[in-house]
Amino acid sequence: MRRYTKLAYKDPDEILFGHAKFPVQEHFGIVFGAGFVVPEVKVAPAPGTEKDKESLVREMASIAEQAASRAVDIGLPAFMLEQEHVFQQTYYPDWAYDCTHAQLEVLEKYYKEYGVRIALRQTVADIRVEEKGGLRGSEYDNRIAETIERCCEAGASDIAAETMGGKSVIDYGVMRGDIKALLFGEYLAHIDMEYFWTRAVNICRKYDTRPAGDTHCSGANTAMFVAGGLMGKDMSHTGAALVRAMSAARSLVAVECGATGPLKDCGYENTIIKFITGVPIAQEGKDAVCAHSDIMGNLVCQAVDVWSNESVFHREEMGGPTPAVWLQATGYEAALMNTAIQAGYAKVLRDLYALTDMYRDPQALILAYPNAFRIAKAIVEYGKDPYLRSRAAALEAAKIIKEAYEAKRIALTRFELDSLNKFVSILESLPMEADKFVDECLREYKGKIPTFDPKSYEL
Amino acid sequence: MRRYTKLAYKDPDEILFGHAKFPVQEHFGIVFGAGFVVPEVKVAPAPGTEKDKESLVREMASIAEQAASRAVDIGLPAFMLEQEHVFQQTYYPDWAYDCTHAQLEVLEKYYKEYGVRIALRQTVADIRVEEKGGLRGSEYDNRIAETIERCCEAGASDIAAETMGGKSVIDYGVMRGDIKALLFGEYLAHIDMEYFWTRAVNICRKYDTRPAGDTHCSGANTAMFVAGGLMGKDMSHTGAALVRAMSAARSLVAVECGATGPLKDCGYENTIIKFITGVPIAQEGKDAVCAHSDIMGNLVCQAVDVWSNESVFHREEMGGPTPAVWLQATGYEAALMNTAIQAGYAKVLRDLYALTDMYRDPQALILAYPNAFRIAKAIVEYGKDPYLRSRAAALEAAKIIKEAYEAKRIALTRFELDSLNKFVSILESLPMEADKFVDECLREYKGKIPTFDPKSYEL
Amino acid sequence: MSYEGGDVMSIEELAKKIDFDYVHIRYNVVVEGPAIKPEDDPDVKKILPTEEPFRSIALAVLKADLKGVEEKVKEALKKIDPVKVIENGLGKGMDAVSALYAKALYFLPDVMLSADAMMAGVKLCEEKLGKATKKKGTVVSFVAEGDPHDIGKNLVVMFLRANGYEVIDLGRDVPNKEVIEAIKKHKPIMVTGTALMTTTMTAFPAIAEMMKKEGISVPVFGCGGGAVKRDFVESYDFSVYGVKAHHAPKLADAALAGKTWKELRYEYPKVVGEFVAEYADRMG
Amino acid sequence: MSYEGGDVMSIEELAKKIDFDYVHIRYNVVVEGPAIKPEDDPDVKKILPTEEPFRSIALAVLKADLKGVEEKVKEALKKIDPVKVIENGLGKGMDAVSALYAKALYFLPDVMLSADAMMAGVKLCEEKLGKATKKKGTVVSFVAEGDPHDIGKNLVVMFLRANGYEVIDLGRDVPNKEVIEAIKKHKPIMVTGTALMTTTMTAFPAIAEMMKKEGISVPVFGCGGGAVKRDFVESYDFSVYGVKAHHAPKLADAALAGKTWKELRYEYPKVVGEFVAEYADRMG
Ligand SMILES: [Zn+2]
Ligand SMILES: [Zn+2]
Ligand SMILES: [Zn+2]
Repeated sequence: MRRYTKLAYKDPDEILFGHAKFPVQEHFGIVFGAGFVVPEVKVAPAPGTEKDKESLVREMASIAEQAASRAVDIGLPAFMLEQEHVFQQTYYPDWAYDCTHAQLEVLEKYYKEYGVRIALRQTVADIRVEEKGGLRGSEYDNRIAETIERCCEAGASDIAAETMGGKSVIDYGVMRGDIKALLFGEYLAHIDMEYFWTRAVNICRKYDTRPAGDTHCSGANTAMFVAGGLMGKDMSHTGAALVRAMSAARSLVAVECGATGPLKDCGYENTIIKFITGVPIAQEGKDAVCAHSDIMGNLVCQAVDVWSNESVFHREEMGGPTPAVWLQATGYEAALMNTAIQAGYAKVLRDLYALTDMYRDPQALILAYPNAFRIAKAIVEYGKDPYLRSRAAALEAAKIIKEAYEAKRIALTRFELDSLNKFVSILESLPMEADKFVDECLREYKGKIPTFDPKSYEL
Repeated sequence: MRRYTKLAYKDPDEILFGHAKFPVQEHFGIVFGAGFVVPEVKVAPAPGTEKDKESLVREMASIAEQAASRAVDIGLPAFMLEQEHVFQQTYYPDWAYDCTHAQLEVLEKYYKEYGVRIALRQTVADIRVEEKGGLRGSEYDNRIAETIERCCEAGASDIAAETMGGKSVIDYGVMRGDIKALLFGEYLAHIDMEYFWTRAVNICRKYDTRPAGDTHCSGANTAMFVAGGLMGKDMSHTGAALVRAMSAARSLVAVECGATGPLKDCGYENTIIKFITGVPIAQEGKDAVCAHSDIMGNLVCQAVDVWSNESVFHREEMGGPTPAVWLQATGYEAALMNTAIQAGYAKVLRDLYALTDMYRDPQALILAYPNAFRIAKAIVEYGKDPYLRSRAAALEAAKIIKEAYEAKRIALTRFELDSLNKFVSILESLPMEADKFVDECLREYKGKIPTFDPKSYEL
Repeated sequence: MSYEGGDVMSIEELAKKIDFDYVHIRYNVVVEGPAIKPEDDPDVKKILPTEEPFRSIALAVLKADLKGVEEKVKEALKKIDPVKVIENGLGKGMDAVSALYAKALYFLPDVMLSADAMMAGVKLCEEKLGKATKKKGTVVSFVAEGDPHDIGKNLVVMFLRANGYEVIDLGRDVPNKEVIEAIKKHKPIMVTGTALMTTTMTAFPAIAEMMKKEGISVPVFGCGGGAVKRDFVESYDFSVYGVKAHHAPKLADAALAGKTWKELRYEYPKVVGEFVAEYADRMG
Repeated sequence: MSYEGGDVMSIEELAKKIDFDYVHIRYNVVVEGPAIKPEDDPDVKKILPTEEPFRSIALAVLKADLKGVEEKVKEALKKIDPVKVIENGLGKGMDAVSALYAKALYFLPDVMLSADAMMAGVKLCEEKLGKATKKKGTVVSFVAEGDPHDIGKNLVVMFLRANGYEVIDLGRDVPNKEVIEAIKKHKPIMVTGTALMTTTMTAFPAIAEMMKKEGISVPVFGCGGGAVKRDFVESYDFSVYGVKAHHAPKLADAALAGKTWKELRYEYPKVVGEFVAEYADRMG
């Protein structure tokens, strides 16, 4: 387990879409972060197709075929197909094997016939239920490990996941705007991430399958969704921004365990992690409108290597089946970025992407690459201490927002400003020793959160 | 009726998204082509809502509310809502009035409460059936005029249309790859456009409603759809490129009759018309994937003033109702362009948009702004002669493709190259006098195309 | 910042050139009115009792002052019937909070902290009474089998409890037959089911079929976000598409007042009393 | 080209810097094999008759040589039965054209021009016979009421006629009851309906209901593009979602061979003999 105590980039201006310090090669002739952006498409299987294995395998092959045939029809040089597992695909490892195999068969046919470069990402589902058997050693937990192995055997290009460690405490913190609970949840997430990814990396290394990485979809994205749009009244956007900053420290653990990237699309925190590790990253934004809204549709392109549509129903639009329609959308945005790279204007386009959302919302502001650099630096300064690095990330994010507010670059509502000040004062009043903080939190939250199981985190 | 014999722009480099020589002001504080790009959303009413007036009015108001509430939730400064009439909305003028009024009531509420600048475009349906009562004076024809008036009375910001004149001959030409029939169809379209738009402009001028313009959706887009993707086998992409070039001469007629723009989104030919007239233009491309595919998703942004999603089913995505989801997509692309304008990099982004598709396909190549400029010039050289200017547009487009092919900038299949050469030789062999050409065509096609009614074109 | 096309300004310098009003407008700031004290809000004024000690109890709930609520309730219970303390004091405070939340003058954390304070007061009243106070009704809540997302369910449970409902919370990964058993056992006035994925939401129609077989007909507040959408929820019986967690108690009240699940579908916006994009076509 | 950020290359200069293989690949050029004469194609070789005059008639159709077809057919009719000239000569030529079109070695214009040539030959045969030759079967085609888009219908009609079917073309803007009357009158083996809009395609289920009331059960090839999609077409009876116009004759052949509309739905890819994205889940 490697800890990062310095950044992979010396200067914020070095980061750029389509370029990673450590590009990743996967079979079918594809490389990520090697000077061009690869589009990604992800489609949720139609309701009912999960009724049995044959039906789900047919559904998976049909999604792959619809995407690949459109890719060649509009001239995309390369693409990634990601399949986020439904419960059955992870709970039954042989379903995972057959579905992965069926998709690879289709993709290989197009690779051989047209030469289009292709990757297949299998994202195992975190089906563990903390309050039913805990996060370690339960039947659900063991099936996840088996399924990762079966996907590797079937030839998946890489394995990703969106683990749920710390979710019960984070949900509590999101609902109450309780920054201490949120920080404690991120700390717990670090512990579970290390458990999950040490195992996942060891499995993948036995095969030609990359351990890709994790996102804090179950934490930072939950905060983002509860925060909602500008008129949202459930979570302050300044609070959601601090959770996003902390989530970078948590998602970093996958790479510390040996994950190579491309980090997964839901990780809006990935620019921060790229500054620390130099690995390629997937992102989602203005082409993910069918999956969920966000308030930084352009900014997330700034350092992207794999541009995703996140998710969409598997059905037909007037323009064709959704796998075809959405690979065309992400394919054309990736094409614009690749044109900019070739023409020598990538950094100009990067800055336009970032500037478009930088002052639209505090959540975008802290992720704009010059600010993401500052948060990355704050994390590596306490690189060895999951508690202090998460706390430092939140405080640096708060500082960034306050500076912009005071310089009148961004306007905030009272709710946004008051909650920001409240969070900062709480964070600054916390002890500097992890174990003191943990004891305090166990006492305060153990009784209040029935689904929280300290044993799952060896506490 | 004004004919254009010189261009509004002296140099191709002058054209740019968000800027028109003759910006257009509409109520609710919105201006098009005045230094920023306005996003547009258009949604098809759900199947069955057309069963009666009340149900369609409710559907229209619901689409407006879902779009406007998302616009304020993600901070869009302005947007256009377009409603393409279904048959009943044009056939029953009072339906048109009530639907328009209901949408304006919703939009005005948001304009007053938030200050978001809004335009409502009503696109009347060309319900005329050439082979049943002809294009002039039929019941269908009269209802269109009444409906335009009722929309103006209800306060629509502007009126657009997609007229079908010449469609029967053009369809025949598309199916057979017959460039002579296609040219004859474009000539017929000119005649019907003059009839339709002289009347439409006169009606609009009695109200504070702009006569916006027309697109050759029923001709050039039919050719584009039949041509399909790269692997299409129904119409050559070089043929579709020539039809697109000719369609600019035809769609120009709306402006010659007094239309002000913004010209309607389906007009991929609009860049050419903007060079000639300087009016603002709507366009659709990479955000129209739900409506149809195209092979120039980025290029069409090069000179856009109103960026549209073309159309989508009215239903729910995971990310929300489609009016909200798709205004977010077009809104974020418009935001990127507005950032580029403000930052002084608009021309860089314009060139990246154009370069991304310029050599993807002949249809994109001829519309790339430096080439669109050449086609515009070819049209105004014969500005007063609908036949010669259409023919000149096609020949100039063919020249552009041949030059790029010979310079090895674009690769063509045998089908594309052979059909291009065949079309050029046919076009060059045609008489230079319109009436000679028309007589030849009447003799050749009148018998073969049962739905073609020469009287509808005063022939 | 240098790039192949020659020197270019840094992003910070570029930002200074930009008039961001052409790019985005933070409408939340534009429409934010002047700050006023919660108790001065016109709707709150209509709700808050004038009589003491009910007024100061309600105000303590409004201010989420848990200690203050406990002190004032203990004081009041010396001479006032616990049920009155709940209905005229604690309940009124929570109604005021809901009114401010509806107008986005209060936010979810305020609602949660006020609910904690109110529940602390209710607990004292119930201790005085020697038994739980009569709840408005019982609701069974669950997350579909195989679906890990439960923050939606937790929010629904909180809003229901804060509005006087007893909630049987079955938790996550709940097999369909456990839901049926809970309905038969607790005879709820409403059931809430949450799911977020295309392949776990299929539990809802399965449960509807089982309910039919068992002759049970109770409205199921099928709420989701993610894959669960109105057209899906209305494709099988008993179900009403729930859009926001804070709508749950309003629907429960309407169910209590005799509205059938079919009526709830068509009167949703009126029942919840606010604009709902997903029901925009039934705003009439 | 100048812009505020300093001088920048023209778009032409920029284009020269770009390796477009990172941006797009024209796969149609990549996979285009060497040019071969149509008659040298292996599939065509299997189809073309060896016996004269059938071989040269078929070749003339293959080359869309209308004059040549007329001459050769007139010649052949002097001693050969017109039905044989059609089946062994003209028909074989059209089969060869369809084989090349399926492999994208022939294109729609080639198919149309060959069909014109073939029809010219069939006309001569029918004149010799003194009556129309027996067609494989009758198909009724229409465009839904209020929908102006009819190029789809025209392509379907052409492909059906080119493959030996008699087509009753009702044209555009056809009221539902006119479709029912035409079905009752002509007793077709199949009906094709096209529409492109969400609000005109509603004619299809309405027609299905009227067919049920009249006790008619004939497969309706509901083809569209635009709003007409498989999930909609399969939401009512009798209908099969038609994806490409050239699929129509293959479905007609299958209907003729006794396939029900339900079977056609599930065997679509096999019946049309090619990959169809919209039926990818039934490629089985
Ligand atoms: Zn995710
Ligand atoms: Zn995501
Ligand atoms: Zn159109």
